[in-house]
Amino acid sequence: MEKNDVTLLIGGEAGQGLVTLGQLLAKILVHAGYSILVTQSYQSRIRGGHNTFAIRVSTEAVVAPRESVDLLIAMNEETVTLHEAEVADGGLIVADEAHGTDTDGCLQVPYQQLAETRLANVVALGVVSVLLGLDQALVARTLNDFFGKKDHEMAEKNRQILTTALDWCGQQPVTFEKLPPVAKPIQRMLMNGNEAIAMGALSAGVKFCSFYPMTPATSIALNLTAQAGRMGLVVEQAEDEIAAINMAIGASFAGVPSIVPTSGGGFALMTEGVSLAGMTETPVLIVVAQRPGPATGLPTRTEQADLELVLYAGHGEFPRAIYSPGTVEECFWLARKSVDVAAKFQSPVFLLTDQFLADSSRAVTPFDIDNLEPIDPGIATDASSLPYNRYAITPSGVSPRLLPGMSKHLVVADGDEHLVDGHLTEDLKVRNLMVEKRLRKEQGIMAEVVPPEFQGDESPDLLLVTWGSSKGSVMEAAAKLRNDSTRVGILHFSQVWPLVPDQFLGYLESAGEVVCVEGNVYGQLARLIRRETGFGVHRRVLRYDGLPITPEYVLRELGRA
Amino acid sequence: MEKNDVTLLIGGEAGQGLVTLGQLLAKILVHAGYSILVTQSYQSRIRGGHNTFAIRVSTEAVVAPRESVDLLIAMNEETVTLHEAEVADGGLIVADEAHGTDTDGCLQVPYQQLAETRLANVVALGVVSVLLGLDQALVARTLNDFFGKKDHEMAEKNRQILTTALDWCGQQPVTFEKLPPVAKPIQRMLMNGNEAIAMGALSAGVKFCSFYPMTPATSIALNLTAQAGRMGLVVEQAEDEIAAINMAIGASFAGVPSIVPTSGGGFALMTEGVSLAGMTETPVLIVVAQRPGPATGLPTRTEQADLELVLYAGHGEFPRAIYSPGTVEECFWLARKSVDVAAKFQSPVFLLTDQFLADSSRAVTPFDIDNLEPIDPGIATDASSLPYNRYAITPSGVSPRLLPGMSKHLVVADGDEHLVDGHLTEDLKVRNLMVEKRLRKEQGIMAEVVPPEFQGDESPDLLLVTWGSSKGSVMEAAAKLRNDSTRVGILHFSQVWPLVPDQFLGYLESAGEVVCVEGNVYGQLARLIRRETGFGVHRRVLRYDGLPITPEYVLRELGRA
Amino acid sequence: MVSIEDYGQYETAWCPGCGNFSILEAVKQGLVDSVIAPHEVLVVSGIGQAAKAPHYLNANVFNGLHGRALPVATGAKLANPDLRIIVESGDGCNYGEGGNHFLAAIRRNIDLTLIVHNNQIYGLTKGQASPTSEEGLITKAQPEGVASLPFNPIAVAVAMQASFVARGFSGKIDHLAGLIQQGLAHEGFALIDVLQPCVSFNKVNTFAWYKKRCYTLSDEYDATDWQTAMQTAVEWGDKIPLGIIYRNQRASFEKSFSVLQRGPLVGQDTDLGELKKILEKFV
Amino acid sequence: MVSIEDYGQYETAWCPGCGNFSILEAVKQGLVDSVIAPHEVLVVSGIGQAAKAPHYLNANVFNGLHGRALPVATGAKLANPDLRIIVESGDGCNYGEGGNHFLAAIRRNIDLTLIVHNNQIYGLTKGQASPTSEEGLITKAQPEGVASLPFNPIAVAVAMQASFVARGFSGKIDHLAGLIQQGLAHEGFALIDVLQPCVSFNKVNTFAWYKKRCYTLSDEYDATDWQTAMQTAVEWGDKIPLGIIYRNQRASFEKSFSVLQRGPLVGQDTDLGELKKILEKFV
Ligand SMILES: Cc1ncc(C[n+]2csc(CCOP(=O)(O)OP(=O)(O)O)c2C)c(N)n1
Ligand SMILES: Cc1ncc(C[n+]2csc(CCOP(=O)(O)OP(=O)(O)O)c2C)c(N)n1
Ligand code: SF4
Ligand code: SF4
Ligand SMILES: [Mg+2]
Ligand SMILES: [Mg+2]
Repeated sequence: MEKNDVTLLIGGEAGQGLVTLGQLLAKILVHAGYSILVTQSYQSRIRGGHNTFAIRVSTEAVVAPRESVDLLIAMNEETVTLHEAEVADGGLIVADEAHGTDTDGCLQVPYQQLAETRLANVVALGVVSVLLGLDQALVARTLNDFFGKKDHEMAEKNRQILTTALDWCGQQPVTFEKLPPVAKPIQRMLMNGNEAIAMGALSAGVKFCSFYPMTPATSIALNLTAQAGRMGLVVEQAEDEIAAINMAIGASFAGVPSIVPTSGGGFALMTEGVSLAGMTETPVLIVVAQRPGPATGLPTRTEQADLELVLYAGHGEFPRAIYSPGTVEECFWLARKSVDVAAKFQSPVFLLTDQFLADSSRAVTPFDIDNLEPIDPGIATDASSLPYNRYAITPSGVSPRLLPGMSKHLVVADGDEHLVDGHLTEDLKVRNLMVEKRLRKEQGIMAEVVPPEFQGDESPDLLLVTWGSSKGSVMEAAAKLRNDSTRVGILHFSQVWPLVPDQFLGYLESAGEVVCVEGNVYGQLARLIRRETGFGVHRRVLRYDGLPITPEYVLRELGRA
Repeated sequence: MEKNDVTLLIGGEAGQGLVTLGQLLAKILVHAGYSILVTQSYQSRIRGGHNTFAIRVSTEAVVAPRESVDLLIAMNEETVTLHEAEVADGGLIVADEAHGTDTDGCLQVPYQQLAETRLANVVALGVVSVLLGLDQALVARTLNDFFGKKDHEMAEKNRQILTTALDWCGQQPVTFEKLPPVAKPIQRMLMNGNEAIAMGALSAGVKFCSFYPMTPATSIALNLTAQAGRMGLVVEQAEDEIAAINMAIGASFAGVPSIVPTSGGGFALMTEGVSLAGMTETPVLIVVAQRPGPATGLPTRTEQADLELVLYAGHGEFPRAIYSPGTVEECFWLARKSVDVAAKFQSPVFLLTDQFLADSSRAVTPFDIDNLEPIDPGIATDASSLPYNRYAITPSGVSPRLLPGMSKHLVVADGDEHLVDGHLTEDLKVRNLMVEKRLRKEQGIMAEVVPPEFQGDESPDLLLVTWGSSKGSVMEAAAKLRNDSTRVGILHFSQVWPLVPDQFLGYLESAGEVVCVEGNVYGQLARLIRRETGFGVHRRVLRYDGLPITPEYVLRELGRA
Repeated sequence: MVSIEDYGQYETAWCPGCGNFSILEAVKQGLVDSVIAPHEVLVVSGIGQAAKAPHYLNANVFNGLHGRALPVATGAKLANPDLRIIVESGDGCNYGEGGNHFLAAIRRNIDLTLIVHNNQIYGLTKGQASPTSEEGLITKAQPEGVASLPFNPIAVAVAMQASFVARGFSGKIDHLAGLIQQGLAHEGFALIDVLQPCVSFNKVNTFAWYKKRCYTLSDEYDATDWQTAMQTAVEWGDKIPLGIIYRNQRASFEKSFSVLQRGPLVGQDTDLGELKKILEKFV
Repeated sequence: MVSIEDYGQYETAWCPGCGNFSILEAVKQGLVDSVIAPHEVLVVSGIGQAAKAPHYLNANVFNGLHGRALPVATGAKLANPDLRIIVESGDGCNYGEGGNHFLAAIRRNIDLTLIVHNNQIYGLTKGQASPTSEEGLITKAQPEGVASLPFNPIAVAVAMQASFVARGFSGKIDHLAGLIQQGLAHEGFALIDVLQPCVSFNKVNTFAWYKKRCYTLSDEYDATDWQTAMQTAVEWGDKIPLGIIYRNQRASFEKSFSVLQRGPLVGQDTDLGELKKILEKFV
């Protein structure tokens, strides 16, 4: 018998190598042609504590995490106690014989006997692959690729342990439903949200990244750093976030597309710099990887509560665009688009992600790099009018942009109110012209807005509105509800500013009940929609405990679980 | 013949002593029992440039500035050229014979002949007091009080110059309508917005102020510094704004009501600290004196564009209150209330003022200090429950507050999510309890909201909605419109967050046309009202050129000038 | 009497073998030797592994933002000079994000003791270079090696005439406890930079590395001589000096406020009569 | 050839008699002597009276935020190392709000010339104490006198082994121009702290005050000797040394990025073929 929607959860302490195990399994499953979705949960510490790495796998597309667990791989006793209850009927607990509950719902593994402690995760790998019925050659190859390069001896040892584990498990009288094999595995990438953002930025020609480390944004910078040599990139760890944003503005002013990854608290420190980018009309992409606040809050968990922070960041008034990818693919494409829009409109642009999406590895169809539309860096090759005026008044509000030192023309940028030539002024008539020039750019940004994505039944009884990383869970919840014969639609915003009511107001008005699903306590998108359209959503499903919104959570909150 | 609504405008370079002249005149006028309103306009420089000091004076209450000038006191030629056009019929220009236009609309003063250049402003004082028909003894006394203490010789010289000027002017054949004398002058104070904020804060027991200099907020700190010795206050200039807000949080945590004055750009740097105050539940009053942005913008001008910045400042979600005084009196009373509300709800509280109000000296009826209601610092004398839990869960969300070192009980505050005892936690159930506890405080804040002030005709044809310093100009515009037999109402918000729709929605719905008047380009209050009520104002009158909204401006924009 | 037990024993979130444990012990010992009871001391920290220390100490605590512990402590001290204040945080917190506050605290000579857990790395964020990381150190964030010169907090503090500048090592708990006790006894700003192995991320500056190099200054060493101190401050490499490297006498910052002569601000009430007089000046 | 006229003559917003005028002249002279044409140089500033200087110079300009000129300049230099970069701003800007960036710039040794108009006061905001204000200076904001020790940028820079540390005086234009020319010629971070009278707000450190005390270091002076430099760095009061106080040889920061060996980032295009290979690793 087979089961085509399996969630396995690996639990243990930080430092027990459960992430390595999880990544190996993820890679193997993707190679084998399965669709997967990873959910990582960890604590703000380096060793100890309780961390989990969950993989949901199926031959069908997996779009959301699931709460119930089919295979619980407990690397310590605590994991059994904490997660036993989540194990579904027919589920299995894989635990050390020392920790396991002695029922037939539990496979007790003699780890000590099969390997030294620090390699227990290799044993677990073997056991799991047998239970799921994975191609053992593939498992061995993946394991070898992982260590092979670094350390041959290590690789050899791993191979032996794996074999022992496979043999041992093969002889166990366990009944766990295997995964249906995939006949012709299509090639897919294993990629998480932050990797996709880094790749999307690279594809758009980003060549400068300044950052100050902050979870869950750091890995964006690290992914860029890893490719700096090959892609001709400078990545600099700044002394603080204020330096990071100002460095990026300096690099961008000099002509290099720049990115600044951070999280809420670090971003708060950058808001004066955001205002400077707005005033000097310097393009810059700021990625805000959300985590629960206020202040330090829950630094390793997830939340969607910085929409308003980003929307109003920086003193004074100037246009901006804010993207909120809902999938790993959208992370790539929207990071790319962000760079494009920042350059086109010489403005700060924001990408809102969160810990859940940042760390969620998924099976992703390779991007068609060969057919990417080229991105216009928005830099004029010569001055349209002489003397060159950096802030020439134009109908679009966008002024032709030259670069300092790249021609005989002088480029002057100023954070004070300025004349067309960039020099500061206190002429209040010019002030008005400049405010209006900057504002006109909003029209252009509007014209490029990614419309919210509508799925499901036309004029539904229930419309679920959401944004960012909650997309998949809302989609799955909608599907479930549809089975109970409710007409359900979903509306996902992958761009939360500017909003263009014509693109979505019709959906809201034609729906029976409109429910906004968000990972925050105020319902930030809901109130923004009301501000922009006057339409008040009927109900809100909110989550703010630090965990991602799941399909089950949505159904429970709707009273339809 | 007499004129009971005179605007005099003194213009010249920075450094010519025109502010001294203006302040002397203001003091004399208030002593003489007149109502006045000062509007200062200066440039971001120390010497030179073109600055003005305008005083509108009347025996009736003056609530707003006026654009047309009756008496133009030109300390240099530029002033004549720049402001000639503003002079009303029957108005007079007082200029140096070297600069003046040779018409009978101009009184040419032989400054060189009457005094050395640096004391020209004393000559001007004499001339103006004759023209307005002010009590010469009062003029001499005020002048003497001003210099007397500092420098007797100086005082003597001034007296002589004044006399010469008075004599000279007495002999001139000018016809300028004098001010009607005030029979029984009632005692009033000459006070500007920032002075009133400082005094209000002192009255509420503020004992700590940390700041980093920034126009137009600096004078709040300087006014507090001047009284530090007498009121037992520590005022510290911090190394930067981040230090300023964190110092204030530290002082407040230790038990001292604290205030932090700043402006948009400096405030942007404080937003992470705002979030810390929200999370640690530390009371702090932050005064944001608005000026035009983005970035450095127009550092010495006025604007009302930081409402949204302040409303969403700080990452994560937590309650706050935002006040926006419309008059000098409201600056005093709302600064006082801010301190109270911050203490009651252990939250950051904001006071939004702007350059116009900050520098606008007015005749103010003395505050009744003897009958002030005492303010509860909100500090428990002993732990209600032992061991003491700083973040005890309560129905109101407010936890009894003890101070570190003031008892045997230990006080633990944390910017991470925390347990009731203040120590950090990653328990996600506790997280929810704490988020909800913090949010419950919003109910208490709501119950204390200062309702918007409605004036004028019930269910009017035209309702003018405004906030902050634009109050007076909107009131006066409304009065003018009422004379043309329109039924007009005005609704002024002196608290812009939280909004309690029941307090004002009725006014909006019962009005014919609703127009929001604001000193920004987006109509920030208008869109906030729509977000909170769904009500979209019909029209917006916006100003963003750095000048205060005037009655004339409102009428022009309404096409009713 | 104050005993070590008064400061409690807690589970920590630190890695086994981390230098933080010893520093925590030394802090307790230093407090006990100073006969300071838990309710008399306020421990302020920022964010990082080091910054978690106050949570493992039975005392008044304010755990604030990354890099901002010093301003919070400064405000608290000005509000209530009777509070004994310790600031405990990492090298990244104090010399990186908080660099500007470090300079200001030295200039003010505010009376508090700053204990920097200097592991020459960003621990909590998993091993990026910190301001004190050695030149050339390779990390995921600095794959070509750290190019900036390491920040020498001791040299900067001595150059700025800080009034108490010391270095300790987590491997010498008693010596460190002694420094902390003296730092607490010192009137003014006391900097104690503590070399601390990070077993998880700093594979260069290990316990052995420090052990091999650290030596304690002899009793003859004259910490009041600025020139000698400056020389000693830049000693690094084969030999790393431990102890009080420089000290001088200077009034602490709080003393400069005449209002504080009347006692702490906290508890003082508001003299509305005086305010009334002040308001009369506006008439 | 480059001439002084190339850098233009503009009306300023400065007070008559301000030291800024002379510094502006010296900057022009230094640029001319370095044979740098206006389009080859980028002048970055913060906010303050000093920070207005670039507006009076015919050059590429980025006038950013108070205290944040150095990071902007650092980013621009990394994007295009061919740009010759001058950062010009006040003492408050660089040592106050921007203190942390000052430390970082020294550690990086990024190739740019920092000219600090040090008038020991906050000019534009009307005369509050700056980090370099003398102890005891009385201002409206410090009525009891400045209590903090003045920040000595030279001492801190030398203590941190900055690669070029100099002091000039606006009263000695030619000497200052020479320092600026040498600073521009220096590969790496060059600090030039310029003593500048503020006639409007600093009534203590006047032109006469500086004139009386300033002396230029003799030709015998060995700026490469760190100990001597450290001694000279703390000289202040009756005698104030002018000139290059310390210098050393050290690779400038940009050199540490191998990608920059291929030339400036600006202008380099994106190798999508390489990206494709990178993406294959995810498969
Ligand atoms: C404003 C802000 N920026 C960044 C972070 C992320 N962060 C947390 S700890 C840390 C560095 C910790 O290094 P250190 O201060 O040396 O402490 P350690 O963990 O090494 O003890 C960083 C960058 C943060 N919490 N806040
Ligand atoms: C973030 C921020 N804080 C404060 C200010 C206000 N401000 C403008 S200039 C200045 C200080 C100027 O002093 P300095 O840098 O020494 O320059 P100077 O005017 O003396 O030449 C301050 C505090 C600002 N513009 N931005
Ligand atoms: S990461 Fe390093 S510093 Fe942090 S606890 Fe572990 S060993 Fe200690
Ligand atoms: S205020 Fe001082 S520094 Fe500024 S221009 Fe005037 S004299 Fe120069
Ligand atoms: Mg560290
Ligand atoms: Mg200055």
